[in-house]
Amino acid sequence: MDTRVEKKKLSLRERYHLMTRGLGWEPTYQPTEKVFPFTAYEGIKIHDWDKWEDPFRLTMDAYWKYQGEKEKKLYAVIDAFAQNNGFLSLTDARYLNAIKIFIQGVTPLEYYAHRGFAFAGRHFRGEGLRVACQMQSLDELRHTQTELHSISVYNKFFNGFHNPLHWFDRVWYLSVPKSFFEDANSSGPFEFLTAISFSFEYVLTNLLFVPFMSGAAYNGDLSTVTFGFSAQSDESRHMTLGIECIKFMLEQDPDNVPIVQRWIDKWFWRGYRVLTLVGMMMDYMLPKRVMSWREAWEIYGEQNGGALFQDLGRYGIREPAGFRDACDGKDHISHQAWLTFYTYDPVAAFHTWVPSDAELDWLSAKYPESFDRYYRPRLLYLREQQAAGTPVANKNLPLLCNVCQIPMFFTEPGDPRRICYRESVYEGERYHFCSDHCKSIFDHEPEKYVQSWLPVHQIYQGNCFKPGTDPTAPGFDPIKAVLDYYEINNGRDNLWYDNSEDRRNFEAWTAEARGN
Amino acid sequence: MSNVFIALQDTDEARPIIEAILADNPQSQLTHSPAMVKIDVPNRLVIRRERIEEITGLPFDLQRIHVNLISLSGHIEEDDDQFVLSWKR
Amino acid sequence: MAVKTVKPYRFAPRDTVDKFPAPILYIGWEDHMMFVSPICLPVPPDTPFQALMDKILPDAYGMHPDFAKIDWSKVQWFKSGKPFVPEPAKTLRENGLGHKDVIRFRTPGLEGIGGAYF
Amino acid sequence: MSIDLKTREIKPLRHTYTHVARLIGGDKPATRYQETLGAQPSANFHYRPTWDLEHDLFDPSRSKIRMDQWDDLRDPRQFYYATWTMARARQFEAVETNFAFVESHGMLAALPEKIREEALVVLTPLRHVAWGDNMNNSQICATAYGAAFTAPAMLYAMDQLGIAQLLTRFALTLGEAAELERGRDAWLRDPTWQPLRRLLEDSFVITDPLELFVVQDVALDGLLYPLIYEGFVQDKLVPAGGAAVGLLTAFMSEWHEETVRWIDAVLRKLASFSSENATTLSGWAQASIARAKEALAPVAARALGEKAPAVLGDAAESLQRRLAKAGLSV
Repeated sequence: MDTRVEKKKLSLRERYHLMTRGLGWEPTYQPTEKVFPFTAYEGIKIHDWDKWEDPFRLTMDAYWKYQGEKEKKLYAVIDAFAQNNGFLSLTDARYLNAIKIFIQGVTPLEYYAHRGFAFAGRHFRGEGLRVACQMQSLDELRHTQTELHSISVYNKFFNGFHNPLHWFDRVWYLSVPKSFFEDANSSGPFEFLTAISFSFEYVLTNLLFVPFMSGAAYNGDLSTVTFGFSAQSDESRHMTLGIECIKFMLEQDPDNVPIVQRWIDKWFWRGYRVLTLVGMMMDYMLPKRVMSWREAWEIYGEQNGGALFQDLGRYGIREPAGFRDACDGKDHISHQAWLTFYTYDPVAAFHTWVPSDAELDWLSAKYPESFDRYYRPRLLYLREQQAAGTPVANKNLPLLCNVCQIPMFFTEPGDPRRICYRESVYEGERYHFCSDHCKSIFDHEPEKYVQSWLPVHQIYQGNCFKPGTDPTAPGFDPIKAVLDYYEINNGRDNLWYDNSEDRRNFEAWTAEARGN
Repeated sequence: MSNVFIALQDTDEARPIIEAILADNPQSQLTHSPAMVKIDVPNRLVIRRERIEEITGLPFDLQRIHVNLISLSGHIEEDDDQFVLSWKR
Repeated sequence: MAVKTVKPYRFAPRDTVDKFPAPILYIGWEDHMMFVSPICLPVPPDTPFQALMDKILPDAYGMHPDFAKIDWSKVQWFKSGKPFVPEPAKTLRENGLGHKDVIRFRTPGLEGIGGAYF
Repeated sequence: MSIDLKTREIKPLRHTYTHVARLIGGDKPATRYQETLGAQPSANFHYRPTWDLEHDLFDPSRSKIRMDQWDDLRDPRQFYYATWTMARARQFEAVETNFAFVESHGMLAALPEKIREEALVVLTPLRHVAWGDNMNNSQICATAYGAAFTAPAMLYAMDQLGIAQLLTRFALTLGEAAELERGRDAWLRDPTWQPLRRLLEDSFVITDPLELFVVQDVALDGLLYPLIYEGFVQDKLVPAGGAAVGLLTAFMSEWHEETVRWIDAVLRKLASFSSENATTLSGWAQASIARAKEALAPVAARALGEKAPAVLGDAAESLQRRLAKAGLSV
């Protein structure tokens, strides 16, 4: 006989609370500060870890159910795309260079996030916060893997995809995203969350994923659209972790406010600099364009960012220090970056080109303030030189910003005619920066950035040659030796699109497929 | 007053969610991009479970939104009956 | 200001002069962004400044059509952004240039391809 | 016509990524599992972690164990995120069915009170053990070396969260929310659980990720799962009218059987790399099995009464046989 009464159904909130909270306990056999050694050293004061609010109350059974459904759909698309040579439906193989940048520069970041959130998921105190971090660790592992799997088919047929992990650890332009994420992962858990969950995921990720994926949709890349949007569906959980974490820190103690503000200043700028690559991708690498970098910045940077920082004003948080300068850069950075990669294409593992006339006109229309005045003449000169058989290639190695590691091509805010130079001297050594904000990041934590692995300096120090290379041998070609160390196949992965194997193959395959 | 927004995949599965948002948020502004639908609403956006159920004629678990979600802005509050995005001031 | 860490956090700077074949000099040509950014070169400190102008700059910048038009008597030099008057016969060291110093030169009247600072 | 042509074969330039080809012995078609290997950055790190100045972000020297190629630590299940997630989704559909079955067929009502009480007393505090296990495997993922090993560690960590939540649901199904409090109280204060809690808390401060793997996944889980889900649930409760308990915890046995395949494969690979590795692992395993046996003894006694030493002894013996097969001397 059942004497127990029928139980009332628990609400989502109650159920999640019981399922998660109370699993942990205060250790008594080991000192708390030994079990959780990393929660205090950043200076963030937390009085009550249970005040953490879980916005998405996902238990593991629900997580597996929904994620399993997403994966089933995603892999069905990946399979179909590969089986049907889906890449033949792309607008143009130029498009694939955007995907090369993605797998070279973004996929490894997903991996860092996976490990970083595992660390945060272990070392925070409250269960709610830790479970959110752990799920994100898992999601980021998912993104790493689904990206490798989706892009695998392109690797089989095109160059510039085959060695992304090796390149990430070595190639000059990839030290930009690499140093960005290593900066975050080497920080304490609170700064890590502010950097990645808030500044990157919440404030800036829309600028990365939404244009990338819409661009993929426009250009016939079903595979990327699917993994991208599938990844984004996790991202909204991650964004929420970001904003909740910020609110949590700010509400716990007023002393946290200045620390958090400084982190927001730093990480907004770090992230914004990394996104320069995305701006260039949007404006130059999509054969069919969705929106310009400037437009995306206005929607997702200025409008959303503006609304967010206005909202956070009630905690005493103001917009990031670099926000105005970032807005000022919207007319320039994508063009400056593209010109840089064009002239350094001999040492990059993707192709660049000069846009067609129609594309130049699109850029003029989107950038009335800057394009015809500064950038169209430059591109026309590159086109002319290329046609004459003397493409403009830089053989000089550039000065890199000691913080963001981007070649110092950014111009002064308000004056696109002048390169922006900043420098600091720390303990007798001189350091150079691309902007006030990178300089201020350095000045605050010089002990960190004296360690920067700057690819140009490393080349000159002789650390970027394969073992056994003799730089004193007659006829030594340093560029070839560096390409060898990078494992970039000279003549296949690098140089301009017009004469590339990618172009020849794509045109031959599609001619065959579309002909007859 | 600032907008909050939600972006969803432009799929059959997401359609009832989009319809429900439009029905319950009269000030919605809808933007179509390739493969994506973005809805902006001043200050507060609500998704009501019952509205979706009314449209589909089937029970709906709000956590299912995650399958088609691309992005959002604002603070999130979610319970069994509704999913709310808002700015606090 | 200092990094917050669990233990004292100090590492030898990665780019001190002893690690390079020669001190690093950065050079920027104002108004000529075809070269993207200042360039980075190891240059022995006993190199005469004249040799920099005669050999290093033509190697680095000679491909630009403006380079041949430079009137060297009018060139303005800057070190760390401040006006600087090099003595051509003296070495870099004697001109006060050390490891990781940045010098720039402006070539009045030359504003790059199509006047677009390229 | 063009449809035919689109499906016609275009000769690929290569079959897989270069870093994958290196791990699988050349450029040949790679499985999806293989294409997840080698994903960890491994050179030219920029900044030392502010939380661990002695090591690079990813650094094999956090462990005493040495390997030439950490990505050789393959998972025989060949799990990557998608296959793991879909497998667990399927398994939890079965869990769902079992809960529905138990709840709707009066199996709870049929559960003898003594069995219900015993099940709750023994199983509810294990929520906390699973949470500790989750912490330790998150730590292994964060600090060990190589994607091949750290990824399954994270999956393991989340499996443990799933188990903690499954045990929570179990307690809520057999009793009221107060059961969770009672279980927590026992975990924190009842002498039965203190040696085990002490073992876990001591494990939280282990810094060598592979030592932690041996202490947690090899020794503690290697004894706990057979002891509880076979010795206690299947062999004691189920025959005594506790079929419902068996049904609701069936996932745990299934999970354990599956994961030991991964654990043993990792141990075998590590031990076969060098005799130093084998010695170190054997030392850790001996010490941690002894410790885990001791810590589990009062729990076993509470669960199994006088049969406890025999059941625990059997579990230890079969674990030792597993490890011997993996090349350890224990």
